[in-house]
Amino acid sequence: MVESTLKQDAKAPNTNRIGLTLGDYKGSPSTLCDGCGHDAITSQIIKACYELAVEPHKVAKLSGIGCSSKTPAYFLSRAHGFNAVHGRMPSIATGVSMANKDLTLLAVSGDGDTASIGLGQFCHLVRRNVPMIYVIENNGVYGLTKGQFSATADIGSKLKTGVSNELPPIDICSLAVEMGCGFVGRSFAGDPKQLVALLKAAMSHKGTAILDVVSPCVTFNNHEGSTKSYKYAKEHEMPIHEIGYIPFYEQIAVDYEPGSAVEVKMHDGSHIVLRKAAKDYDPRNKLAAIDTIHKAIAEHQFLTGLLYIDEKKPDFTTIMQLDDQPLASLGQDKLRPGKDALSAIMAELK
Amino acid sequence: MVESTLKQDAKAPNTNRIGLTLGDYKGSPSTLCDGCGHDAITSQIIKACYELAVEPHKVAKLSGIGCSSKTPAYFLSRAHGFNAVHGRMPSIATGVSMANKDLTLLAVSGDGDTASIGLGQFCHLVRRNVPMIYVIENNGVYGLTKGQFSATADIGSKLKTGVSNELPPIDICSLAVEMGCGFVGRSFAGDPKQLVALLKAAMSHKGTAILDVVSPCVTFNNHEGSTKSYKYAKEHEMPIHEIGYIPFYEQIAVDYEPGSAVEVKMHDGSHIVLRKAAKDYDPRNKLAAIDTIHKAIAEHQFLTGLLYIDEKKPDFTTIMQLDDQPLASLGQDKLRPGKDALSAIMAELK
Amino acid sequence: MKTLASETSSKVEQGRIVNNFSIHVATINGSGSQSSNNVLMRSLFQMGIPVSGKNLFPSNIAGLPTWFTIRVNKDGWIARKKEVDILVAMNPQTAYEDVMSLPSGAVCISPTELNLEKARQDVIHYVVPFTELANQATDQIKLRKLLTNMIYVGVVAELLGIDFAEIEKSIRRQFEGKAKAIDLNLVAVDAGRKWAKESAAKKDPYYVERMNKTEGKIIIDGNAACAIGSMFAGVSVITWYPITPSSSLCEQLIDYLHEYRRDEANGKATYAVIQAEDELAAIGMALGAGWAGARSMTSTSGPGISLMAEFVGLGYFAEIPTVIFDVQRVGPSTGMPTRTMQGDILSAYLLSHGDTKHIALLPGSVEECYSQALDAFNLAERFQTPVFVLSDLDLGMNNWMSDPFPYPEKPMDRGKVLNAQELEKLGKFERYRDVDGDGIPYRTLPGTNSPIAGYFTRGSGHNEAAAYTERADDYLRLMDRLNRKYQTARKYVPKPVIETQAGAKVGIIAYGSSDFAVQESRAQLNAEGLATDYLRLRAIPFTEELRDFVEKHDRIYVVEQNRDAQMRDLIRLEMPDLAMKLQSVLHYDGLPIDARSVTDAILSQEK
Amino acid sequence: MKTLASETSSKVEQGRIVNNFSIHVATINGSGSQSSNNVLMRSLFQMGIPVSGKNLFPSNIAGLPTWFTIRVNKDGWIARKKEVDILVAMNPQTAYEDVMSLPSGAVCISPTELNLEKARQDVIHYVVPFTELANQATDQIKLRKLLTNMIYVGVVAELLGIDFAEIEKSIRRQFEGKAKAIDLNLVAVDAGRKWAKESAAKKDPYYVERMNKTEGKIIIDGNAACAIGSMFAGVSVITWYPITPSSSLCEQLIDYLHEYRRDEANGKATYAVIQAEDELAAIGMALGAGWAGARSMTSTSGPGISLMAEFVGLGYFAEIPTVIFDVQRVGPSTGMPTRTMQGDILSAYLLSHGDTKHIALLPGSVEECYSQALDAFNLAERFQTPVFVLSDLDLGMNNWMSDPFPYPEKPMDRGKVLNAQELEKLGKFERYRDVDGDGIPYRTLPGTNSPIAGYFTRGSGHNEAAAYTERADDYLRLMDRLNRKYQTARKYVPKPVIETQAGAKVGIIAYGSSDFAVQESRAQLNAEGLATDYLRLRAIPFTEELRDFVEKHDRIYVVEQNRDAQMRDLIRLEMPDLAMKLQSVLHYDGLPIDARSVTDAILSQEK
Ligand SMILES: Cc1ncc(C[n+]2csc(CCOP(=O)(O)OP(=O)(O)O)c2C)c(N)n1
Ligand SMILES: Cc1ncc(C[n+]2csc(CCOP(=O)(O)OP(=O)(O)O)c2C)c(N)n1
Ligand code: SF4
Ligand code: SF4
Ligand SMILES: [Mg+2]
Ligand SMILES: [Mg+2]
Repeated sequence: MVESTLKQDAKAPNTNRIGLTLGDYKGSPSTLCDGCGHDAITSQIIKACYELAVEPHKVAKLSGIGCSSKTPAYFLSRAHGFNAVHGRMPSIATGVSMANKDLTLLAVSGDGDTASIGLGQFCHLVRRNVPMIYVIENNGVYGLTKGQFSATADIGSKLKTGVSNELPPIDICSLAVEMGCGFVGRSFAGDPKQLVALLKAAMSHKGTAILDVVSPCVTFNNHEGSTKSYKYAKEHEMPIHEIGYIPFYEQIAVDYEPGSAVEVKMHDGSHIVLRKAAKDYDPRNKLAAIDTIHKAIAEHQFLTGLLYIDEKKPDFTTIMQLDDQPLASLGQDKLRPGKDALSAIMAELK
Repeated sequence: MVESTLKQDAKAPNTNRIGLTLGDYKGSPSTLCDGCGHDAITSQIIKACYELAVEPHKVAKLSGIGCSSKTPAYFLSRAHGFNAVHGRMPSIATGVSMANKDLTLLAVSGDGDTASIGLGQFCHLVRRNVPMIYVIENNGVYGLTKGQFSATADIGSKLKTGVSNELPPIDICSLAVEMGCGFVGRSFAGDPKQLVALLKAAMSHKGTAILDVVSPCVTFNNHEGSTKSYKYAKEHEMPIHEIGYIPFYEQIAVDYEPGSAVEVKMHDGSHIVLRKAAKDYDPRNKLAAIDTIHKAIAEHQFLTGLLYIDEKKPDFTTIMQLDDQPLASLGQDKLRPGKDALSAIMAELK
Repeated sequence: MKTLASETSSKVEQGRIVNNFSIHVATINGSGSQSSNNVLMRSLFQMGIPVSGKNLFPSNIAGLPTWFTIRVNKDGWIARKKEVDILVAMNPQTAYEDVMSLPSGAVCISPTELNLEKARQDVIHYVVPFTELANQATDQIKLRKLLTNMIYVGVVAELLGIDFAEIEKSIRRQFEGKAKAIDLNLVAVDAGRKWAKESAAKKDPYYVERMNKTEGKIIIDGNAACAIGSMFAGVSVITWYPITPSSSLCEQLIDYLHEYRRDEANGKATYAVIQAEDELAAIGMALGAGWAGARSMTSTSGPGISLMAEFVGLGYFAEIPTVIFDVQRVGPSTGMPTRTMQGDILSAYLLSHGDTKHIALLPGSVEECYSQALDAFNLAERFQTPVFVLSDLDLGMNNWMSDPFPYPEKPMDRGKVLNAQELEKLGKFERYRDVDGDGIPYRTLPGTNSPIAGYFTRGSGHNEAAAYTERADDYLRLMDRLNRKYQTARKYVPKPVIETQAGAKVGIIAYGSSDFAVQESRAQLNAEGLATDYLRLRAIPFTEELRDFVEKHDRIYVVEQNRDAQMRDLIRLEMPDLAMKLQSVLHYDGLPIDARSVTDAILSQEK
Repeated sequence: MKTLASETSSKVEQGRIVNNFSIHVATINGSGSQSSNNVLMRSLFQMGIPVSGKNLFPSNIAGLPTWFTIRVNKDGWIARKKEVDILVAMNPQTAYEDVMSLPSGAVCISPTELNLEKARQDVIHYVVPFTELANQATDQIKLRKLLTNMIYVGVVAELLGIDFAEIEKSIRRQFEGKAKAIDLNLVAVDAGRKWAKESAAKKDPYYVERMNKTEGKIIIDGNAACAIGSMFAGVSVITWYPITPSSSLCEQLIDYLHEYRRDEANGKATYAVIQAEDELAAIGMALGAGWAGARSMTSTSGPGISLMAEFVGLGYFAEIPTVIFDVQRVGPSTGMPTRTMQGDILSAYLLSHGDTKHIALLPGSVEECYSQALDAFNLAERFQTPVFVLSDLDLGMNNWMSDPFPYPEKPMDRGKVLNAQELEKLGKFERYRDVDGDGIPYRTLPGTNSPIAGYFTRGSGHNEAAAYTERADDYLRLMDRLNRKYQTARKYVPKPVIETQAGAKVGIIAYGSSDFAVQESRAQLNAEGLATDYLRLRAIPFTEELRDFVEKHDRIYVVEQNRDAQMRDLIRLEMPDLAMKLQSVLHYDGLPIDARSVTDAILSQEK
């Protein structure tokens, strides 16, 4: 103990606004395959939380089942985490959100977890607009069960075994837009800059923020013929704009070129600045979003960036008119009505 | 017995091309509430089948659970019917389709059955493009459990109890289009002409044909404040075009005015003729379909008619490259490989 | 007939049978007869006579046969009575069969046009010109059908001698605030009354007389009682998916919460009720909320229980509190959704794959629906596990008399939860360590401001520190501790209620809604010379009293409402050495169990 | 130590232990050790020595500890051996613990850099410079790790005396068609062989010698056997959702079907395999297909079984055939997905709410995986109901020796299906009428060209004519008939296998993958002077042989792989009068059961 304190003094690590080091945002070591896209995303989640100076104990990490769903164990070990059952994390998240609206819900799922078994819960979560960050680590396969196709696998893509997929992919982003999601973004595990910016933006959104992150499975889907391999993704990625994020508490130096910009005010008072890339893209236009996504799909391209945003939609805790104090922290005085209440009820039944 | 034969001779009822009367397409008497929209749809299903001279024994009727899902008992009593569990009829349908691809699958579901509990299966069914007619009798409530909101209830609509719905509705049609459905139509239980035409068109489509039929619940959702009441629906219905249907076997006299037309060739060789209404609407344009539907929703209008069609998408029996004979009718000779096959397999394992 | 012995004996009392009969009203559902039946039942209740009302309704909204059966019994036996004494045959679809199934000497009140007189000569008929009376009562054609129902109330009331002041009072209560409806219904009752007075000579022996046995009592259904119990238990996250017969539990809870747990000024609520998209989501939300520290619950029936199987296993294994109300209906599958049964005992107890077993409470009255709802939330948090409350349609949806519910004495037991201060003192926290030797570990809630509070919850193998493990020894320790925890629960669950009689060698075991029929049956058995002791189970796992009871008796009859003798089997497994003592009385036709069936079944086995 | 008696006795044979030991290879998963282990195992097999190989792998794709354990046994005992005789400690993460858990006198082969020699002095060490050898074998750095695994094969082979021709043969088989890989692997094996020959003086007693006990035999895993059985059973609609350890059943089935049930010319198939979106959909599709007349199946594991609960109740109640393979893994919840258990006995048997009970088959070998797959489809169609086949991870995913499977003798039994001609002859059809008194009604298939063929299938109450009903009498008749049907099944399911010994007063009952361990245990018990009889269950419901067996013995041990003695309980319920005879031997740590544990548990209870 004495030694470690000494060491800390000797070479004090950088800390963020609330005095925590990057290490304080880490979790246990990853047991995923070397080079798995999911690990890259984990790093960016750690970075985003560190830079935003998120208080770890105020975060609840949620996931389903899959390689991707294991990752919450690999970041924010100080936060509570809940690795639920396959495909049904959205319902767990909804319950957590109701019980404690002050928590930041940070969820990680896979494409199988979300788009196959979990599709119904996913859609209903989005419809309710439960406030949370929902990251889909999308590799087009079931990693953990050794490489079967998920519902986001592209038509014609081939498994290592030679089996090829004959069904059209579900595009999580356009589906989310269709379901009325107020924050829809896409990124790529190999693009840390964009990813961390989108993560930060998502954390400021009050409502369900969907982030579909293409995350190659090096073991089962990283070969020719697969459109979700690193090679394919790097070649076909098509960023539509960049995001500079200005958090509420401190200004962050943005290191990319300024350009023509759309400024979006977030619920917590912070701002997202969207810079237009070559294309003129307005993420507040729902139909354009769907159109652009569909066209990109038709051209076998990933459309990345903040694809759609609508800050007006009330989130579920607002709709539910919850008490100011989290329900989980209410005591008997607030939870159990008085004797007069019971008497009144009994009187009515006489 | 003798008597009834005599009666038949005395006043021979009309018959269709295969010699069946309208009565032959009926089922047991309905036990729904008087005036329920679902009964009106039942009548049109009977009519469409009669007029198309569908062979009843080649139909499999399928449903989930709900007032709507009871209706397959009220038509085509000669056909086999399967009233499954709540929300999971799509999987039953998929299995039936694989087992016997020669059957015409005629399914009826409710909005609760499809859009609440059944949303996941619905989306995956559409994705697979299982060939079937899928009618949603949409009343915005759970009729059978006495009037709770379903996921298609409009924001702000009110139950008799005074409880009001705060969540946005799921639009089954635009969701179906988003999921890649090749036939998406909407109608109204009180519009027999349009409904029967759409039903006939759906029966000629090779793939999943989704028909969302607004079907007022007279008992629980037919009051002021509800947007799915008869009154509301009649006032706000907005037909975008009319459909004349020319079946493969016989010409049917169309009794409405001709206009500028888009002719769509169906898989079985029959044609649908779409007449443009005031608006210039092309049901083959996916984005336009989504756009038009969304705009109508924003204006609180029902967009009825054939909203989207794409005949190119291969249906699931085609994708699966099924034997020419239905799997269910294959005998041991085709199902059990010979002794040599087993020997070969055993040899490989030695 | 021997089985009618006790009824026959009361008949002979001066030819008058007072406050002891059943009325069976056959109508068409959706025809508005429910208000009439309620009025009839409440009027009797207000006269101080013990009464119960059971709705035998179809799984349908309108147009199918429905029956309402009222039991009037001066001794307080309020289970369903097997024999119908007075039939009101309003439904042409079933009238013939209804009248044919009457015992000889029963009463049949029916509309003229049904011509039921011819069908049974051994029955006392009152043939009422309902259509004519309705036509006279109103000229609004639409209302006539509805009014017919109130007319039979007038007829029945006059024949039995029900106080019309009480009828009026209950009509005013039923239609509170709707002056027009009150007037019209009073007119209808009066039409019936007049007709009966003027045109019907009293031919039957049934009468009512004022008593004082209902004073201070309430009438309530079990679902409302569960709802009230849950609210006073402090539930704050309620998730549900509509399903008969459980829907009215949450629907009534919503009303109560709206009234008592909401700030009227700003509309803010100390609860959240979520209508989920299905039962998988409902239980997921309840578990999420329980994990995050809220008292959570869901309510469902058979099909919902099946859909919850996977998640409930997670709750067991990852140790997450929540309360699941299962208002049982007739299975398997969709079964008969509007009929009653105790068919989910084994499925709930064992719910989920692998070695799982759950705590389940077994309310036997509306009062226990209330008190066990309170217990359930305490047990769920104490044992950090899903707790079932196994009610059923008969208990949940039918009207029962009860003493008013007492205000909870015990404060909420939130179980072993460590807060930030406690964690700091301890300096160390392991989520799944059995610190106290009772199998129950300590937990922390998300949001706890301490660097050591966080842990990772998972449905996969985990060790004491909540870390992932696949080690054989870790797994064994975990499973054995879960078993230890389950054994600890035996000391916390409600104990059985035992009633004894001098010299009884036969014991009866029952649970849930069978209680009333069993109590009555014991009186019948006594009359037949058979003394019995009675143990009413109130929870799984069983407590030590059960073995004592079985040991002490020569023969035990386990009375239950399912085909497969589910509870009998569980008891046999609990005490294999005594297994052969345990026999079954099974009632599983979907109708509420009645005393006569129990008595006959026991007597036939005792011979 | 007493428990080592039998092994010790073989040790003393001239200091040489021939064809009787276990090899335990510890590596990191995803490091390519699986081919090496297969090569090792097959080489032994090709030498005619009985052998089995078990993979103890993590629920993870790469980087976590994994073990492969090979049992070599001249007497044909191929269950897992509890004690490790030869450890190949390649995994630094677990090496210390691995070596510490060796019995005294065991062998440890390990890489130089792990320094294991110091940890245990009472163990025979072979310290191998693997890195050096790998560096010499190839200059492709990427390949070195992979090759290391083949180097240990060479070392082990040389030490034990495995014929290198057989090693080469199995390498050629393993890497068929990949000439480069074959060459490289041969080089690696040779490097290991050479090193062992030149630098390792044989210090241990373990040897292999050619035998003729595997001639004509095959090596196969249970999932492949189920797949082959299903194909020859004529399955045509297969639905599944990936889940360990069941995935490989459908994946191998896909391969076989592709080869043998597809028209090569036009690609048309006599089957459809659907990867569903989840298990609810998988069972729904299977039921839809079964209803429409196809032989259908699905395959899953614990969590999937839970998700199928609602639909399986529909299958029971509406009487729809399908086959459900449950390759059991460790529960509850996600549990340990890559460990083995027999934990779903009760959940499968009782699956769904209400009074349900199902037919379940219990394959005890890979051969029975094949034959019971054939049986299951016949039973499902004969009884018009879902039939479970309860395999487990040990049986399903591990390699077992077996005689080749015989071609099915019996033709497919499609059960009571009426076609159009038969219907015409009958003139009348009622779907749920018990015409034959065996509880099994007749059905028709959709598409049958007859005006009376159609009927309406529902999960709600129905009468003989398949019409909706809520009548109490209809319901009772239906439920009692379903029960009668279930009783009929007792005469159709596979009978238990019984093995007796003269004078045995103790009986053992087991089922499934416990068979091999129990057989070996009986030999051990014999050696300890305890004669036993043995009944191996092969199906639920039980057949009459079971009661006979229990009656005949003083004490019965039910050996099973779960915590809660699930099968023992079912047997107790079957014969409450004999309940106290039934005791338990439970093994539930997730590792395949071994003979020694069974023997010790029985002996300790016999004392
Ligand atoms: C109910 C259930 N069915 C199946 C499984 C097996 N299973 C575990 S992970 C997984 C798929 C995961 O795929 P995805 O969500 O895409 O995650 P990835 O591993 O690709 O990151 C499956 C099918 C399970 N755990 N539970
Ligand atoms: C698993 C399950 N949960 C709940 C129910 C109860 N239930 C029966 S019908 C129904 C809703 C039906 O609504 P919808 O599909 O819209 O049909 P409608 O009655 O309005 O025509 C529900 C919730 C059920 N049968 N099964
Ligand atoms: S299998 Fe694929 S998704 Fe899973 S850890 Fe490995 S690379 Fe990642
Ligand atoms: S309740 Fe509504 S949906 Fe159901 S039958 Fe009546 S009108 Fe139709
Ligand atoms: Mg994936
Ligand atoms: Mg509806």
